[in-house]
Amino acid sequence: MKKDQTLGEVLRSRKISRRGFLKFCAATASLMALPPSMIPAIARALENARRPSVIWLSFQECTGCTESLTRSHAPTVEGLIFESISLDYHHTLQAASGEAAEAAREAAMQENWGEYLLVVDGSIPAGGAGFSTIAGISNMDMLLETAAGAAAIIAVGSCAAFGGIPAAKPNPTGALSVAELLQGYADQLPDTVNATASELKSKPIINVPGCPPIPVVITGVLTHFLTFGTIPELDALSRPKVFYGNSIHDRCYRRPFYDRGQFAETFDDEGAKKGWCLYKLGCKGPTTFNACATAKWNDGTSFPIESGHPCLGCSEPDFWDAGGFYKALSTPTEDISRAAVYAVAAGAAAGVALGAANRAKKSKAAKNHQKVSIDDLEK
Amino acid sequence: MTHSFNIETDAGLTHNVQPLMHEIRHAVQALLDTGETTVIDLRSLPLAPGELEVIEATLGRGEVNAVLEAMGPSEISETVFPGVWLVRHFNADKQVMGVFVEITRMPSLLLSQNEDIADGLRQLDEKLETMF
Amino acid sequence: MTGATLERGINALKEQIDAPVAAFFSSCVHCGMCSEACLFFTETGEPKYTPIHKLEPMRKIWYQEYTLWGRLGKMLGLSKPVTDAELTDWETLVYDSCTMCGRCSMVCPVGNDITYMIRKMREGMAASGHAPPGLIGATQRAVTIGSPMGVKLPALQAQINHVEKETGIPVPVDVEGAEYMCLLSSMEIMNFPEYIGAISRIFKHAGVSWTLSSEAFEATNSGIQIGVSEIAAELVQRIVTAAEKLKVKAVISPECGHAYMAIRWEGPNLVGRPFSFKVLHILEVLDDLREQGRLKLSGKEAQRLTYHDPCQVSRRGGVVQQPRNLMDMVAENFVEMPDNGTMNWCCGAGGGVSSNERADDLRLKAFNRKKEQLDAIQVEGLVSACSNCRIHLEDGLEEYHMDLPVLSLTETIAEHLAEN
Amino acid sequence: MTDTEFLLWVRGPAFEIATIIFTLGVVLRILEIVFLGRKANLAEARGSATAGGIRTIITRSVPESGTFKRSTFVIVAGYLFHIGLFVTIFLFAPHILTFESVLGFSWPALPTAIVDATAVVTVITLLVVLIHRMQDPVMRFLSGFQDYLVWLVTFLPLVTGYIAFHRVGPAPQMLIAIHILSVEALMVLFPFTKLMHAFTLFMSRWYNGAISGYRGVNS
Repeated sequence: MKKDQTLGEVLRSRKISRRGFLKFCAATASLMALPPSMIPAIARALENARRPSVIWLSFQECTGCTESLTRSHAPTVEGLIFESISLDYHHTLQAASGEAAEAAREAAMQENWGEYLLVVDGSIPAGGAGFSTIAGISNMDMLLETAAGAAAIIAVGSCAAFGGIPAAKPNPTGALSVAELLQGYADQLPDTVNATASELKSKPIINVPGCPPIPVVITGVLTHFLTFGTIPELDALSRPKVFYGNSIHDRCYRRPFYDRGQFAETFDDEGAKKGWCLYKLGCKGPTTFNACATAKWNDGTSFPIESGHPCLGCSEPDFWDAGGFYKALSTPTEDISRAAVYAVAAGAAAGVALGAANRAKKSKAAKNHQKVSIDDLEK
Repeated sequence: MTHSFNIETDAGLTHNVQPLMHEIRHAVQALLDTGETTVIDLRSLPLAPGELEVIEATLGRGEVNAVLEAMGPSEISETVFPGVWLVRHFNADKQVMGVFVEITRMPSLLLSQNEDIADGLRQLDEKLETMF
Repeated sequence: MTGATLERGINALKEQIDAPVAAFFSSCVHCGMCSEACLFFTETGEPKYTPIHKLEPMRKIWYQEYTLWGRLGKMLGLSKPVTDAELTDWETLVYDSCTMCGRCSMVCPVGNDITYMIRKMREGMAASGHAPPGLIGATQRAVTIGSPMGVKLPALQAQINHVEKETGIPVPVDVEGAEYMCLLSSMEIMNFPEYIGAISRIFKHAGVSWTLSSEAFEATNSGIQIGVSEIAAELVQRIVTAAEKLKVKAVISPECGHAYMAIRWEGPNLVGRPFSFKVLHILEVLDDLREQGRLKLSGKEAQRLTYHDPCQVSRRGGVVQQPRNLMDMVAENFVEMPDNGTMNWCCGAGGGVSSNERADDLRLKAFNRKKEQLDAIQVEGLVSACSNCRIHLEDGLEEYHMDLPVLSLTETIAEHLAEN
Repeated sequence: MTDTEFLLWVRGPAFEIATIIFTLGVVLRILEIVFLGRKANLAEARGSATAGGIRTIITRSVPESGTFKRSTFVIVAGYLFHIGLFVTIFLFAPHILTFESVLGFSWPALPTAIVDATAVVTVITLLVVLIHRMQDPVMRFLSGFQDYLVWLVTFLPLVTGYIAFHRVGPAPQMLIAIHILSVEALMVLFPFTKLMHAFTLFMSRWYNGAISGYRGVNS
């Protein structure tokens, strides 16, 4: 597939009818959670979309995101997406390895400088180059070099977006998210990076958090960039509002149970069997923004809450250190009762001391009490 | 002792079917009054388990059932309510790619497209040359 | 004998503050409900008469001396100490506009006994020379002459002779071994001597042995009104000594409010030991006689009558049902006022206000509350069991041009004794 | 410091500090009061002080009819927002979980919608009560900085809680954090203000009832 072909030309060369293309656009609209009324606009945009080059860098990651992405596309529809983007570098998916792989990456970078899309999954260790390197290049250097020429960076998964599990306390490798790294280390650039610090710092970053993110969300964001070539509307944590605009709680089909106060108390009680709200079992739905409740997982089969497990809040920063997956949102994250017991003891001790002081003051007052006779009534 | 149980779904307790029916009803009214068409993406609704089946059962099947073979099948069928169509897209692996309710005289996907017609014309010319 | 000083006052307050006071001040949420229970506010509408506000200086002492946060504030010089000028401003609040009637204590939603605290605050006020001049005079007379109104034994003797002539019954004086020792308030000796005649006739009718004591006939106690426990103790001690000398079984407090409070409830705590004799209000004695059937009456008062509960007898004293039993015996048409019994409105003159001329205008203005209470039931006569209430009810009724006789319950009973 | 970290801190260390100050402060204040003691009453008792104390703790909650007529607003509004606060704080399912994690036991909750409605009523009543405190001559006369501060720290948790529950605004974690912070402010101020009445009112009513009960009067 030649690089300069538009997607429209690709489809026609694959003998796919216009009607087939419209079906593809309808599926893409649903994929991007855009209203069906947008289908004509998508069709027009897709027709003459240039095929961006995509470089996928994986750092400290568990390959869950790649797994999620690859499982998401079956031949035909999504396959088309991936055939329409030239995935020029993915060290898990590509055949080449070692120097050859790096050479392919550098070639792709030179050829599409300033145009290619950089997709990152996994967090970047800032605690030391030795923690994670590819072909002898430290993750940090590789990211900085590759980011220099990227049109936009998509941080896929909570690791790339917020630091992820590697960043959990005590964060031995000093793992950082893409944004943190660029903001923090753009000033000490190795000479191999030909971009200024301010350029790096202002690179548009789209966070697609989740552990892993919903497959449909990854492809949706890629498709959006492919279709419109622009950054989708982002929220305060630079997550696409289209997918991360609503909290799970607001879109959860079990919400009526929450409102009626019907909760599952344990994982196997009557409430759990009846599919009641999982708030008491630690559900983080109310503070988690993601599309699980609508797009669902495994092609609309289910999502964690639907299968009886409380949401972990995996698309939110620090979900890994947020005070226990099974502790309800409204419970404290420290052992308060121990503190309360100590406080009562301390209060009692202080009370006794102050009580004694009060009594002493009273008896002192009684001691220097002067009898008041009828002659002492006037000044 | 591991015991498994599936989570019961009490249709009465879930709340998407009724409002959706009302939305469809208003769309049909608009279709009649102004000819305005509406497309509802069922994948954008927080459907509870079993709710999609309830919706499809409620809408039922009407007189027209079409299948579009393009990158996997797409079933386009009119429901028992004329003007209300159920469109389901699958990919090659029969995985659901999209489920839509279209309130229109006829879903646009069924219309033959100009580019395809032009291609068809070329193929017809070629056939005419070879056959006669 | 160094005279009153601010330090002595503040020291007295430090002595008086105890657990209930600390609990009360900790609980007040400034809801203002106590003002609606106080006739000095309801009839003047002036917020300064809000009962809890009258305790502000004592609250500051409690806060600065007995709470952690208060002490810290004082140490850091952030708190405003109580000044002499402040206590001067508070004189008219703690004395003139408070009869210690206890109605605010019945109303406070968090249960503060504000009256309990006023009684304590007056200890500080008096010791720092902030008692009203009228009350100081009365207290000095009570100690030196034996009665706040200056009644001496000869004056009592004269009234006794007059009563004996009228009733033909000898009035026992200093009779050792009598069952009861009766006390009289100066108000009765001077203004309502008929009370002496009434009890002598009733006790003869019921066959009760009683006596007066020439050494301790005065029941009233200005000490608890002004707020000086030592003086109050001295006055009570006279009664105790006389009663124990005459070896009586019980002392009868006459138709007087705070006299009953002084002897019955504060007495033992003032002198520091339980009494060897009982203390009864005259109404308790009469009700006991009624119960024992030793009180045969004939005929009843026909006119429409109501009963005014003296605050220290009923709400603060606990003698509530007895007067009702007696009224049923002696009145054909007894009707209760709205807010009666333990919720009755004060006559406005108790707790030393009557001895404090400065408070006269305020007292008469406050009497409007009692007027409205009476207007609600349109009675032909008002019966009570406290001579101080009685004289000031008459004073108030006259001020509001209400033609209503004020009767003593004991005297009314005496008038209906059946000849046996 | 992302919203999550902030919420974590608020639900963790900050809540612990607030609980310590609250518990320590309340116990201390109560002991400060109790240790001042009370002289024994030497007069001959007519009634039982203990029975009087217990009775007044209960009966003082039911205003006598004359009092009700004179202070109708204060009583009705007072009960309205106190009951509202009780329902919102103690009968709301998520709150019960908080108490359970500290106290170890829990109790049944009211449906969330009812608690939500109660919260609205309570907020409105508190506003009305504030206006009354500012315009009623006696209340204005009695009220100082502390009265308005206590009103505020009682009002804020309700409003922030309502907003957090209904997620008015972008960041729910921040909204919940602000709500919990406002509760912590209430807990920290509690032992040093008239909020102590929640505990000391039982002592006060007890003393009042005991003093009157001793004399045979139901106060």
